[in-house]
Amino acid sequence: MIVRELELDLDAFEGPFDLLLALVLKEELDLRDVDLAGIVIAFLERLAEKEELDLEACGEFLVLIAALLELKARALFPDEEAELAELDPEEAAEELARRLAEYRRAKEAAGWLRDRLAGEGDRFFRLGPAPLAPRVETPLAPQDPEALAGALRLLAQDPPDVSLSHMALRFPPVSLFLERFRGLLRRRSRFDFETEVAELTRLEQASAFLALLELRRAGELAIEQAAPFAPIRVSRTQQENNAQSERTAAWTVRSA
Amino acid sequence: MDRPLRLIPADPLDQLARTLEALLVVASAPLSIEELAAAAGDDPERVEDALRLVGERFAEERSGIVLEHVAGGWAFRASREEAAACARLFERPAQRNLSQAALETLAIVAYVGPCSRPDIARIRGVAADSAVANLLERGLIAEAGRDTAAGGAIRYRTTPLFERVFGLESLSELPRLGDVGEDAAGIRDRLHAVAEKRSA
Amino acid sequence: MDRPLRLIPADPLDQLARTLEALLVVASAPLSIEELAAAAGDDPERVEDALRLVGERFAEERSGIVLEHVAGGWAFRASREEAAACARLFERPAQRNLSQAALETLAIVAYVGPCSRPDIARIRGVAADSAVANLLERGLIAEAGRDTAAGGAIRYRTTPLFERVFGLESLSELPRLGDVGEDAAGIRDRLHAVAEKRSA
Repeated sequence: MIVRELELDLDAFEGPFDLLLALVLKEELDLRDVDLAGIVIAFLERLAEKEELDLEACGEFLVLIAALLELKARALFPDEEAELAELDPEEAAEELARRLAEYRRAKEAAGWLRDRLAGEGDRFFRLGPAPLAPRVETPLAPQDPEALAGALRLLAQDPPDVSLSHMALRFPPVSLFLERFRGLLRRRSRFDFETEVAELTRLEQASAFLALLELRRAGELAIEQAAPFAPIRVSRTQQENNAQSERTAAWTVRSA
Repeated sequence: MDRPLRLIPADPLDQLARTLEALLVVASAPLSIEELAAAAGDDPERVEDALRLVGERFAEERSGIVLEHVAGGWAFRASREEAAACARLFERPAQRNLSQAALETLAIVAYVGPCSRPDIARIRGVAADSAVANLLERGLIAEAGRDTAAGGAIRYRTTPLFERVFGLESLSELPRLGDVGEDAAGIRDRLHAVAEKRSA
Repeated sequence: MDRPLRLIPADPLDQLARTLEALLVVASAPLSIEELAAAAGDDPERVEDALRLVGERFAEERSGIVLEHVAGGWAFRASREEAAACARLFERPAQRNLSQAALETLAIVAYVGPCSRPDIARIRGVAADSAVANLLERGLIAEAGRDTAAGGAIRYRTTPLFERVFGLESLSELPRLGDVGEDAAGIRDRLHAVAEKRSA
């Protein structure tokens, strides 16, 4: 499944995800008008059509949707900017912009390679040695034992303490939150989503939100929200009250 | 042939072309002009002239064998017309089913130059471990020492096989992409504009 | 050519000969008539006829490439006249150096003592399969029994050839690594500790 080819049918936009991304980046589409939850639901529906959990697509999707969420949050919640990132806003904007640009460039390059491969697929050449080529052993030049010591010292070198803030975005698995929410609903009939995820990082919150949508899709819980941006209340569904422990969503098993 | 006025030693180019054919048919990777010249015991300029003769003999639509300039050297391959027959007998060289993740990883290594898994993950935003393992196994990337600055993470570069599979004469043939700097500056300006609107 | 009585489709033999050339130039082992016929999608008798055409084109004194019939079937080789040039190609100066992966693997096996592939991979943070295969083939390491721990993976040790290549009388002459560990056990513990931190 290719995430950027995901077909979307939203109020503000109709077409592939890729195009939406391009329009947002070109500022021809205001993110504040785009229903990001609709994108998540479209993705989950596509995911559910598959027999197996496509982890690669999930990872790619999470990165893109997290970037969009962040952009949208910046546009919507001016006063919460300081909370949105530990970095100062200048740095955060810089970092985010650089990351989005770099990722887009990598995608562009990958697209070029894909097309090239398709065009060059009919060039066959020999991969191994020629069948009747002379076989000559090329002896190794004398080596310096210090090279061994150097290689080993490098292996014994302590890795530096790297701040994770500019390392790879790390997404906790959705399955973690599936289990956590199931556990919560076993103990309590309802909970408040915001309260439960308040302590988490934004990326964890994104995963938690995906888990929430997945559980609702599977009918394991119900979601209520009084108004846009009002707290999301999560509760057990009736069927879940009846047969709480019998269900094992295939999705969880596969994603474990 | 009679060439009474020729002052250059009488070794005809034809003979050199034959030598090159022999070298190319036994080599297991593309050979550079210098490698061909050293093995043939002739000078690079004459090798270039003789390669032209070989190229005329082994051209698409003229022969089942085709001479191509690829991965910084010269090599024989099957003509494109015979791809269907070749596909029945041989694996397509290392290129089947490259996933989107693998292609992106390959693109990053090709464009950025030697880089480590953390470098790749930083750009892609997701771990690159399985894509890197897959590309290593296919021989499209190879280890290129360790990054002494970043705690000795292994760095990777693309291989000559990568250039060969993608039909590139060299990495410089990769197209220039939109400038990251420009892109990033544009996006940053937009973010700032949003911030200003809010504080206004 | 006029073949009014032939019932087989009128695919000219020349075209088939080209297909065979393509198949033979891609193959890394001799191809039998049956293999060629299956790949070309033609019948063995016609393949034999077409091979005769290929053989005429690629014959001694006519081309640097020669079609040869050997035990396993048919293959291209370099012409005898060009044997000297081919030998020069393959006997390029033996200044072959070890790759970083090979050097690290060798350093681990030499300093830590017999280790298995999983051991080496854990310490390096990356699979060592091709480096181990390469060192085995060069005779720089050899099998040294199996790991007594679960799984019983094959362990490897350095060879006398390793000592010769590195100019050592014995392993005790390896440069001291006091900063890493006093002895093999100390070095091993240190390497494992770092590897764990790196993967954290």
